[in-house]
Amino acid sequence: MKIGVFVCHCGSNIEATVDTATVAAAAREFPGVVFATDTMYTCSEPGQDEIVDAIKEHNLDGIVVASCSPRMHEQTFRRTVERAGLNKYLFEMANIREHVSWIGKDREANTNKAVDLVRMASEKLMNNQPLYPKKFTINKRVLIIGGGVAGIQAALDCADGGLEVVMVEKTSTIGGKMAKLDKTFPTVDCSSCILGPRMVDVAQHPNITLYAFSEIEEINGYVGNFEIKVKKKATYVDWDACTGCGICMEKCPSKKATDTFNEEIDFTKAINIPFAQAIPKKAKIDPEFCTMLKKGKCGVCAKVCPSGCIDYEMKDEFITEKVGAIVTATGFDLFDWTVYEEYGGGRYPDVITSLQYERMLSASGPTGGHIKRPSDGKEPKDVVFIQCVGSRDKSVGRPYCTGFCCMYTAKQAILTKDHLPGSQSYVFYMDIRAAGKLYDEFTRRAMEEYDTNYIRGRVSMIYPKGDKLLVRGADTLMGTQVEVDADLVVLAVGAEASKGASKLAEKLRISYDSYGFYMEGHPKLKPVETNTAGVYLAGACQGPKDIPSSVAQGSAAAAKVLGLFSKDQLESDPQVSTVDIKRCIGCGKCIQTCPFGAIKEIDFRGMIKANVIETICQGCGICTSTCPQGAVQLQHSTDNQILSEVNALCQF
Amino acid sequence: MTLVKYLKSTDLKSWLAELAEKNSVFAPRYEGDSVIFAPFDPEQEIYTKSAATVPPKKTVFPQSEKLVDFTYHKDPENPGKTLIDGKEVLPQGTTVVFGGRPCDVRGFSMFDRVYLTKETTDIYYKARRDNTSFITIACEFTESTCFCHWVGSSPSDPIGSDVLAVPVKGGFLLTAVSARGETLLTSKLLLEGKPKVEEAEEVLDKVMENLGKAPDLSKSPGKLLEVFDNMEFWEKVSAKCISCGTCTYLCPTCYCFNITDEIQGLKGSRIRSWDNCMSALFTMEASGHNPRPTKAHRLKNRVGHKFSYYPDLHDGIISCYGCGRCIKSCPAGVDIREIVLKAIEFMPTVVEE
Amino acid sequence: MKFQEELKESIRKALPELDVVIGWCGSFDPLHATPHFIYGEEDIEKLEISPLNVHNLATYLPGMRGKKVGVVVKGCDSRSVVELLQEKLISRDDITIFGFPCTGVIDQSKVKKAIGYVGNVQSCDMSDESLVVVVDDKPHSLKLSEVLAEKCKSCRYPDAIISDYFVGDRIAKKDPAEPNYKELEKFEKLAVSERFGYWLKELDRCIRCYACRSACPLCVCRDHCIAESRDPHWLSQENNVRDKLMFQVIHAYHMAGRCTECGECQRACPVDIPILMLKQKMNKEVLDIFNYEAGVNLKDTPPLLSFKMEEENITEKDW
Amino acid sequence: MPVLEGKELRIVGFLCNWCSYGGADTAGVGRFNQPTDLRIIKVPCSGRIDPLFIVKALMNGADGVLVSGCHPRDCHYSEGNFYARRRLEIMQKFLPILGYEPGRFEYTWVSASEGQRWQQVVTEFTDQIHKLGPAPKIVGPEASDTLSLMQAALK
Repeated sequence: MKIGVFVCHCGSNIEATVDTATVAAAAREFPGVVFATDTMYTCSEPGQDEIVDAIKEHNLDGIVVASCSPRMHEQTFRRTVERAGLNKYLFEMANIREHVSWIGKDREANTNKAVDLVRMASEKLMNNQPLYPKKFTINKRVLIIGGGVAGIQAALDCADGGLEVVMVEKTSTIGGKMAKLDKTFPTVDCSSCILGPRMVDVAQHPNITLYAFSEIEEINGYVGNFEIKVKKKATYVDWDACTGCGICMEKCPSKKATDTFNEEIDFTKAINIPFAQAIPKKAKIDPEFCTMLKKGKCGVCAKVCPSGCIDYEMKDEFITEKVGAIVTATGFDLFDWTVYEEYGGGRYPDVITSLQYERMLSASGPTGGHIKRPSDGKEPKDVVFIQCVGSRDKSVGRPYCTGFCCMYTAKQAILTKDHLPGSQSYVFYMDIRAAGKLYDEFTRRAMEEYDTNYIRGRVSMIYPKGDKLLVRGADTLMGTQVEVDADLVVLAVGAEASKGASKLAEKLRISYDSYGFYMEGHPKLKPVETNTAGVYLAGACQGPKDIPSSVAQGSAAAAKVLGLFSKDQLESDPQVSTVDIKRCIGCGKCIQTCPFGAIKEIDFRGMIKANVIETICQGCGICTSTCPQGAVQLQHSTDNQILSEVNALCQF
Repeated sequence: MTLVKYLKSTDLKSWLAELAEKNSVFAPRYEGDSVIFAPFDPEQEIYTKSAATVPPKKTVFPQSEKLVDFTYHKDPENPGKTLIDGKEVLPQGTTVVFGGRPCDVRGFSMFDRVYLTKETTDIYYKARRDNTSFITIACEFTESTCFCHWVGSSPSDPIGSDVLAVPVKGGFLLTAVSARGETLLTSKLLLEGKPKVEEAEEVLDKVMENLGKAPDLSKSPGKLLEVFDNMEFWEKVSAKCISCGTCTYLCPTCYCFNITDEIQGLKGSRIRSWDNCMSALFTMEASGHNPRPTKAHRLKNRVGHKFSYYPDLHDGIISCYGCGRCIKSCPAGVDIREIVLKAIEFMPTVVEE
Repeated sequence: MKFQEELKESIRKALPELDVVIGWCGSFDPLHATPHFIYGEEDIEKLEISPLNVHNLATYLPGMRGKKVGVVVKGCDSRSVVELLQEKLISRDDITIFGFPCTGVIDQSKVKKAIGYVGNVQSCDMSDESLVVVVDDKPHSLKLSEVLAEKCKSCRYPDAIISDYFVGDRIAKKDPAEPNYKELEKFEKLAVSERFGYWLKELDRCIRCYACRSACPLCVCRDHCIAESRDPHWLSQENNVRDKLMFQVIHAYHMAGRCTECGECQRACPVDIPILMLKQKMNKEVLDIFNYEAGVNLKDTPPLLSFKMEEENITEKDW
Repeated sequence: MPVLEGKELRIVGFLCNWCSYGGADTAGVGRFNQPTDLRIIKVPCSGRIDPLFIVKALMNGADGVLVSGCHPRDCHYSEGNFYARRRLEIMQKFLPILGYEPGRFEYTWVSASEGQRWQQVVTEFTDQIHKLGPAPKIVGPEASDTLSLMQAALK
């Protein structure tokens, strides 16, 4: 093999702590290496051209690039060598940036380590084989998980693009968190006025199938051909017949059911429709509170329902859907703020969350848009907003900034003044983070036009004082202690990944961070992709996001799906296992351990042999490490390739 | 007049130590529960009672030997240009092997007919063969697996040896059987041997008596060819064979090898290592085709080679000296004598016209 | 043995339906037995059941796929059969199993050690308690318990676990309930450098004949073992102790959770390398971690071919 | 170039592509300083790691081997690390009988986001290997080559 080695300076990123010229010189001594050089930016156009030129000039048939992580630029350089006529698998990368130059300053040790990594890469390369992808047809349907604003956007964009869309929503209505909001910043336009029509579009779009009150049970398959098992949870109401008239809800005698839509500031009925604009507008029974389901007595709803759609015997139902791509838009949930003992830990009824406050502000909410103290129903005069509750706080394990609380707090302060002109709002804040179009202007309006008292500091204690709450905190700008007698305290509770996000990630085989937010393919360049082909992210499941960002990501994910589906066939990754049929003894151990059922028994001249179905194989290599005689080898990670790396490092 | 000397057992180590001054000396000793030939170590007991578990084959034909060491030299001006520099690794120095048995040592005469012919000389083999002398111990006891007398040898067969040592009371009677042997018997530790000659003859007579009568194997070459195509015969006699390499690797006359290159970085070696016709890989072709696909084919080859094909090529000489290790050490109790006799006695069911 | 005739009778009964029955018979001297392939009536008479029947005949079964084979098994051998069935390497329909109560087999190397030289054994008389071996006209009397194979001393499965014909009276399952790893535990207490040195010294005399592998009933790769292949190229053909030891680790690891400790690897070794200890170590850990013993239950899956989401006995390092 | 004499020991890492290799990248992006001894071999999944690679590395002269994969339940291939855990655990328990100290080989789980954890794992493992010192090495073809060296070292 004739190998060319390119050692990248990455500007000073690598060169500062690795002597790349020495690495290149050492590489020239390696077996098979006929050309080695150091380059400024190998990934740049001139850098790539240098590779192409060297391949032609020196007749190279294998390339090693020592630069950044293969997760960054392996695809880039594979395309480069392909451009020069080489098979793209005759290429290896040595990661001398993330794994060398960025993690240590000892230039001698770094250079030495870089030489080792290049040696490993070139030794492995000598065992590489050209690989060729296979084509397979794809199922041009897309699954959207989550019916919040990001999911809605993705669904509508895909559907408008002509794709069949399956949307699965956990609760009984789509709309997500946005549907709970009263107004949106910085325009203060009505949330349900802008979201409502999009929700209706979802319901009416001929290309969209909506499964509300449903969850993902199982995901099998791979990009282009996923098979999804959807669990339709029992609603005890035949939704095909239900007209959403609401009589059942009106007549239901069980009035103490948990109202999750209204953030539990009020109760709902055991049979309920979450809100007037719900999509689908269908009733469901909450079995925890239904006397009929619990004790077998009652049956009022069944009696009053004009379309006879109540079915107390209903069971969960499972449906299989086949799709080619998946967009996850599972959103966020609020941090459990009751861990803050200093805010009363949930003991004071007049300390509420920002989302509860939204429901209170909303004309369609339980208070009809009137701000009332939960304790006594009185209108508050002094309202204190506390920011960064479960955000930017290492002590509760939430060091990140949720990012949109500053803005909605300003909005809520403004709305408070609109609702109660005689009121006074106070905002305890750490910093005002209002980066965004018209955002900073908006917070200034809250301060300047709405006379909100912004106090820079943390609240150290809230305790009851008569029928008021004494809020004590620091004003770090003034350097003084501040005490406010508040009628109502609103906590700007931070966002965290929605409950069950990690379980879903396991089904999707995507990664998530320690907070449960899904990992994007690349923090900058692949914001809506994941490392699993055919699975995309939209909205706050990837990290806290406000509405415009969530919508933008919904559209971006849709664009990715439409792009993926613009071809009729996909190329399968050829880094799959193959069986050396002569060496296979047909013991079936690989079949037993393959997580994908990608290996099947075949009859070969009367003998049992294993056979890998290439399009199903995902390339994990469990079979290879299971096969005792090494007859099944994962291409591009064969035993000999890994052994060559081991041997390059450990030479007795 | 042959040179005869008497060596007291108590002087054995001192004598070997003298020999070890100018030669590398190998002698049998216990390693675990086995007796193997190892470099002479005065601190270890030398085992002389019976044949070693492993014959001294490796002293002339190592289990694995480097034929060539090679290095790739890269042109510093043009790394695309590589010069390969290879050097034969020829064994150096002289070796004395003490304590082999006649069957062990005579085995090399089989090798000679293959490695040292008029047409070709294997330089590696020759270098060791020429520089290795054998002080062979004649057998005082016979074992139930011994059959040297079936195949034209005997417990005191001197062929291939330089000195023959016959166990007598208190020591050995050493007889030089080659010119090189005489040079080995110059030590002052050695006493006059003539008084012991008679005793030695008695020892050897008694052994021959114990061995009993040998069957006539002269028909084996022809008979084995007759059953060549009778796979049922071979399947039955090979049924218990487990296809390991014990018989061939312990055999003093098995001389087959494999050649592989082992390379690390810019350096490598070409290696010759023992190969084993009981293994399917022995005849495996690159295409995947194997002309000896089953153990029946392979055992047929081993028996056939020793008792038919080799004698056909080399004046009827059977390529086995009856040491019996293949029987004694076979994990499955395959007995080559039994197979040969079965072939000789084999009567085809269809009588010829 | 009392039930030898009964066994012959069972074989006689079953043979017409079978291609062959594998048992044992006498070998080159009275101290040795050898596997015996019974094709017809004339072969049945030669069958002998004795403590010399060391060979695990299950070794032959995977290579005879497709044939109707009868096999006589000791208790320990039957575990190999169970393991082979469990891994679907043989088909139950093709195998007829003859079991008998086994009181243990003789370890030839112990006999050799006790007597010193056993080149010419003239006779060997065995009773329940002892054996008298005559070598070169000199009788040597040995207690059976002294020369019994180690595995037999702590045998917990003297009767075949699985059989179609069982002759003789079953011996109840013996104590102890757990395998005996005393020798191993003693070895484990040595200093690391002593352990390291031990294996180098022992493996040094390995002649790479791979009898250990060929005799192993569960080494089913046979002609395709990675010991000799170039792709994958795990071992070189150089004569070095590193590769010799590496092979033993490969064997032990490939046996992990499958090895029934029949000891054939060590018995087959022509130069008596104590390699069984490596398998015992693997088994001891398998028992510890997975509470698993190979070849006792047809429905089991070898532990390395399965997993649990929560592993009760694996405590990972806390960083 | 071998290890830096006196400064470094030879530590080989096998990391799965999806989680731990990414975690090591994340540590790099975060500029989390680490000892320089470790050399990483990337494999698609911890389930791809034949424990015999670890033995091979040690017998060929590695002083320590570190394996890292996705956290249990987070495997990109859903089950790879479950198989890996069993196989790696058994090999870890086995190695001491060959004369390799416990601690020469460790395995752990690091996700793509856990740059800091990766830094900690590398630092701690490197430290652990330095405390153990160089692993026993097999030199030369014959056992005596190594044994005599070992004896010399004891004197």
